[in-house]
Amino acid sequence: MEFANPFALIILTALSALVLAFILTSTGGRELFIRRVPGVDAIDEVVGRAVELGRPILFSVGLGGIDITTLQAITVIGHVAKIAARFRNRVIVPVVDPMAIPVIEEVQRESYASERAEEAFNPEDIRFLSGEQFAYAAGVVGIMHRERVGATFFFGNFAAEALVMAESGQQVGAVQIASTPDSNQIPFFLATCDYVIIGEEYYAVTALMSRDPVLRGSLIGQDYVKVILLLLIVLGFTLTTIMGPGHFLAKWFAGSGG
Amino acid sequence: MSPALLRLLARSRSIDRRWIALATVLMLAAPLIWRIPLTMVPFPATVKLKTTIDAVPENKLIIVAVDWDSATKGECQPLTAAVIDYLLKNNKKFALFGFIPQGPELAQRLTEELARKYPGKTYGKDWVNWGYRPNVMNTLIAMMNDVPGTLKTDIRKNDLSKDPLTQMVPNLKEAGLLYHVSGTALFKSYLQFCAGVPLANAVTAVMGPEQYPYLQSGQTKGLLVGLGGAAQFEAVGDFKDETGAKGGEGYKGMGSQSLGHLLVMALIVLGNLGVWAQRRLDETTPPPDDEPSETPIDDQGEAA
Amino acid sequence: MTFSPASVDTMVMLVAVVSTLAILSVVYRENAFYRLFEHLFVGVATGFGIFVTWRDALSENFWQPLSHGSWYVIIPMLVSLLFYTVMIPKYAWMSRFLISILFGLGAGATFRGFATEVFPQVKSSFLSVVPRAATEAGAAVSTGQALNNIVFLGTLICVMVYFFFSFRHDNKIVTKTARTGRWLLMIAFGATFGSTVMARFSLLIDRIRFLLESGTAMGHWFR
Amino acid sequence: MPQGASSTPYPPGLLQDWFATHVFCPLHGVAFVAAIIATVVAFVAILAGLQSLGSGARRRLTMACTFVAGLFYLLAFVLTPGNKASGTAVIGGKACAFRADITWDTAPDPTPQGPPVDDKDKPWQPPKPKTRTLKGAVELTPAEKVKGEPQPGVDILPIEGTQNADGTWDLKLAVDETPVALTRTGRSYALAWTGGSGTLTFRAGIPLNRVKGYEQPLGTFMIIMGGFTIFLGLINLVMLHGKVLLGARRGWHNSLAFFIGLVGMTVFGLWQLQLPALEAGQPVPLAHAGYKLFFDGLLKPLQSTTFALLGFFIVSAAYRAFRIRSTEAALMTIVAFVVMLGQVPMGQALTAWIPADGPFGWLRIETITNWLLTTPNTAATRGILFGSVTGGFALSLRVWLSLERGSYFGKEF
Repeated sequence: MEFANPFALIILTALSALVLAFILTSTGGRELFIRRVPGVDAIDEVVGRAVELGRPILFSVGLGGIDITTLQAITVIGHVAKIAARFRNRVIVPVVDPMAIPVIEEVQRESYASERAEEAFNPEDIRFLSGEQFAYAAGVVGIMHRERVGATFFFGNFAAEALVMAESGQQVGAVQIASTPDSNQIPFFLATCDYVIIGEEYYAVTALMSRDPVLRGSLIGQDYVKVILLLLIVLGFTLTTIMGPGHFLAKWFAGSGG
Repeated sequence: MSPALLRLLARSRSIDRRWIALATVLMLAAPLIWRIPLTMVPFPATVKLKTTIDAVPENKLIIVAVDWDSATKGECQPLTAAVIDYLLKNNKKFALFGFIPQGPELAQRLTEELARKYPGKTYGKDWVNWGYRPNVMNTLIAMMNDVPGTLKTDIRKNDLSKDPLTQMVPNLKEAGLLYHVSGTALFKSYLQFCAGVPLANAVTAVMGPEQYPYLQSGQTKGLLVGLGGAAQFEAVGDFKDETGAKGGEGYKGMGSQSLGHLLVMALIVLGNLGVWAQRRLDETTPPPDDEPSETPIDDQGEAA
Repeated sequence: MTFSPASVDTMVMLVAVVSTLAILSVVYRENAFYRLFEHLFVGVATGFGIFVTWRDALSENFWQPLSHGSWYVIIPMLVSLLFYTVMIPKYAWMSRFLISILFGLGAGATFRGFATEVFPQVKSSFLSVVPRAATEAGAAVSTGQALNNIVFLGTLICVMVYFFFSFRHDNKIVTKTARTGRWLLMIAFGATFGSTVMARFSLLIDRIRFLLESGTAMGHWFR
Repeated sequence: MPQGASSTPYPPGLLQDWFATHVFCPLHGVAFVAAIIATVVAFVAILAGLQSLGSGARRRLTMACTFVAGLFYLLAFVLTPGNKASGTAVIGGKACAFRADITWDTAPDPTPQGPPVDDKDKPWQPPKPKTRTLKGAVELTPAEKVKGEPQPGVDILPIEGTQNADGTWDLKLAVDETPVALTRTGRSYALAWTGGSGTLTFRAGIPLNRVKGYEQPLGTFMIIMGGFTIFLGLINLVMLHGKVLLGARRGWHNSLAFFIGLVGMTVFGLWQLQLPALEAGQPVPLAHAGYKLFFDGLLKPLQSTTFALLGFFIVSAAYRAFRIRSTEAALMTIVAFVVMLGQVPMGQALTAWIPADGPFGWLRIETITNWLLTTPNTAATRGILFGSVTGGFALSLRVWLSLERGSYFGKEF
């Protein structure tokens, strides 16, 4: 679709309004309920394990450039770096997109500073390995072995290199936690990692970690967006069942999609 | 079960990775040296691709978008070869094109090789190669309005506004079919920017399951998945290789695939049996001190 | 200085075989030979990145227009300098300023992405759960297909419910649906796993074929 | 479409043509150098101005710019391009539908097409004004009385035309290959041709989308900007390996290999670009030979072999990590097994004895595999997709409105 038609416009406006409304409710002071996601509870524990072993942490943000997915991962880096800084531990972040370096460096510096551990922060721990997928993976595997990392985090967009890295992490005995919104690599993370945060839970991580009202509100808003999609689907298939496939709702969606 | 057998089984859960690698190489290499006669049953998605290609009228150009490079060549090349061979055989005219630097160049070599099988098939008359272009979004948006004006020249620096094949697609919507082969998520860009263009695609097997929603919604009008997809298409398209045997590039790999798959399944079963046996042993006898850990930690930093 | 095509091809094949074996040697154990070629790979890949950036991005969009008098193409070049401010702490905020704008652009594009990605998927979920005769708008739905459609919609709903975060899982229906959803997700992951095995082997088969073929070619030299 | 013409379904961007003719046009000689210097000076001045801002002002500026950036793509998507026109024609008392597409076209290049001219010799020409043209048709299908039985190609009256500066349209009707001008009477047009006569009334969409036209220049801007960020990673790598190499630290030969790969690939790559393309059977110059060695001899095999290592990894990972600890894992394994078998001939051969058309045909392994892929897998994947797209949507909304908190956003500037 090159241009939005009125139906698409209405839907998009309604969905945006829903998310914003819940953000407002939440920042207004109302405590909103969010269920627990097991992998998220494990983040602190995983960092702790690396500290116990006295080994550095490796945090891979995957293949994404500076985009929304990577941004989310970077927020998690901030959280992980903060706990690591408390124990003067290192967080090595290999990246595939040089544009991400300044952002991650900034975030890490801030985290270490907030724990008054500036001296433990080494900007060289944020490493550009290569813009090329497997050169990157080979580099990450190399770091895992050379630095003998104690914990690995895989947060972001991953492709085929995921298994190479996760299996290597398992070999060096690192505690591993993975999260990706893309379903392709989840089975391999399920097989090689100790904790896996699946699909959309990826976006819930920050809300659960920080207890920030904006993020919590937004997460609830997201839920209601999906409820609307679900209701539209239920209405749609009910109409199709009763009236046949040529009903008005199908036409609206057909006019707006593809 | 006797304790000796249990112990043997328990040990089978920690076979050295090097033996596994050796077994893998043997299983994959053997059928390449001694071919096994096999039959491939096609999936409906494969048959649908053939029907879609057959339905493209003579005066419409088929675009083969080759978004792969040497990294996924093992899968994408057979997927591209199967369809290009079929197009050449059935006198369909096509254009090659891609957003990955190596793609169109590798596809050109492949097409030249395949064209030798069919006398009279020449570059410029039966196919044209538009080459590689950077910037997916801009190029696709522009091509939706004007193909020759956007691309300007082919890989041989010929003016596309005078190319008879390119004249068949003044804009992308006029294409008979756009067949996209890739191991990347680039197909999503086509879905997003090429509304109204008939699309079909082939992906590496990893991405296969993820593509089925687009097949169900009709956004893709035919789907090949991995080397098996290539072999299936060869089965549907009634391919014969140089020795007269059934199939082509895809078929050649299917013997290795079969043995490789069996190996993986056998190892999963073995690994689980080992764990089960160990548990049985632990229940009866206290664990010895030199118990190997289930996931050996390699402190020497060996092996990647 | 020129070379005969045959000698170049031979050299290239030899180097390719050595590179292939060097990388494969890691399967036995991590070794100096592998590490050398790993570093060479990073270097070559980065070099190729520079070469491609020049050939496909900068030469056509920057250098050629500039040499034809288009002075304004230096604006994006100057703006890109903002990225480099990260190296000077005093000005580092400017890199964040630029990146925020890029995020903003990305955020704006999401609206279109949402409509093109989600809407056709919603529409194609409008399936009939009872058998129907063919109409102008669609093909007939057989009893088998209707059952299939029920499974399809059931799966979709369960998986969507699994991903709800704001519903307390103390309600039996919600808990059961979400659990079923997780199981159904495992089916999808299993399918991906099964499919991926084929993908990985294909690439290895390709390399084994390469080694077998070049082995045959080299065999001829020694005969 | 004729050579030199271009056509878009959306209007040119706001002031886009003016910018192209008055500001962003090529300069030569002294003017070129002056323009470059002026741009750099202006840029430095802007930076100095930005640097003098306080923390709060910087933050507000960032928020505003982020919002505008997001608004750009949003408006490009939601504003109506006015690329459709619709109305009715009344012919013989019957109302027929009229639909048309509107595009913005430049006039074709009037210069005769000679041999291709080198870009350098072609003087720059300001962009030609775009004309809003309309191409559509009156569908006569309901008006059988006029033309007898509706026939394909006959019951459609093609109408095209261009818009004048005052907003009115000059329309032409093409019947039997002779264009007939339509006469405008008030808001409608009089239709008259050999087959009959009538009136045509229509409304063209309002071209509000004055933003979309900037998508293309923005794309080019991003390509150039992205191209120059390559040094960011390069500096990082060169410093890392340079230190190892110069300090002759452990593993210096690896760093040397890195530099050989980097320099060799870059130099030979750029060098061979300057030479004519290689012809088969001809002696190979050093540049091409070097490029072949680095590209075909190193990059390609290194890339595919590193990828191929996954073949070993998946086997050992499956063996070592695939433990059936729960019902979930068991389910995943069973499905994986079925799919693995269903995709290869030897697996398919297991159930090949079941007749495909018989009542138990569905028990064939490839049929079950296909069902798993097309039904539960498709639905589950779709569920995941809805979730992640929604999550991305909400996150985008927060970023756009600068509501996002966390380590990166919402801190001091």
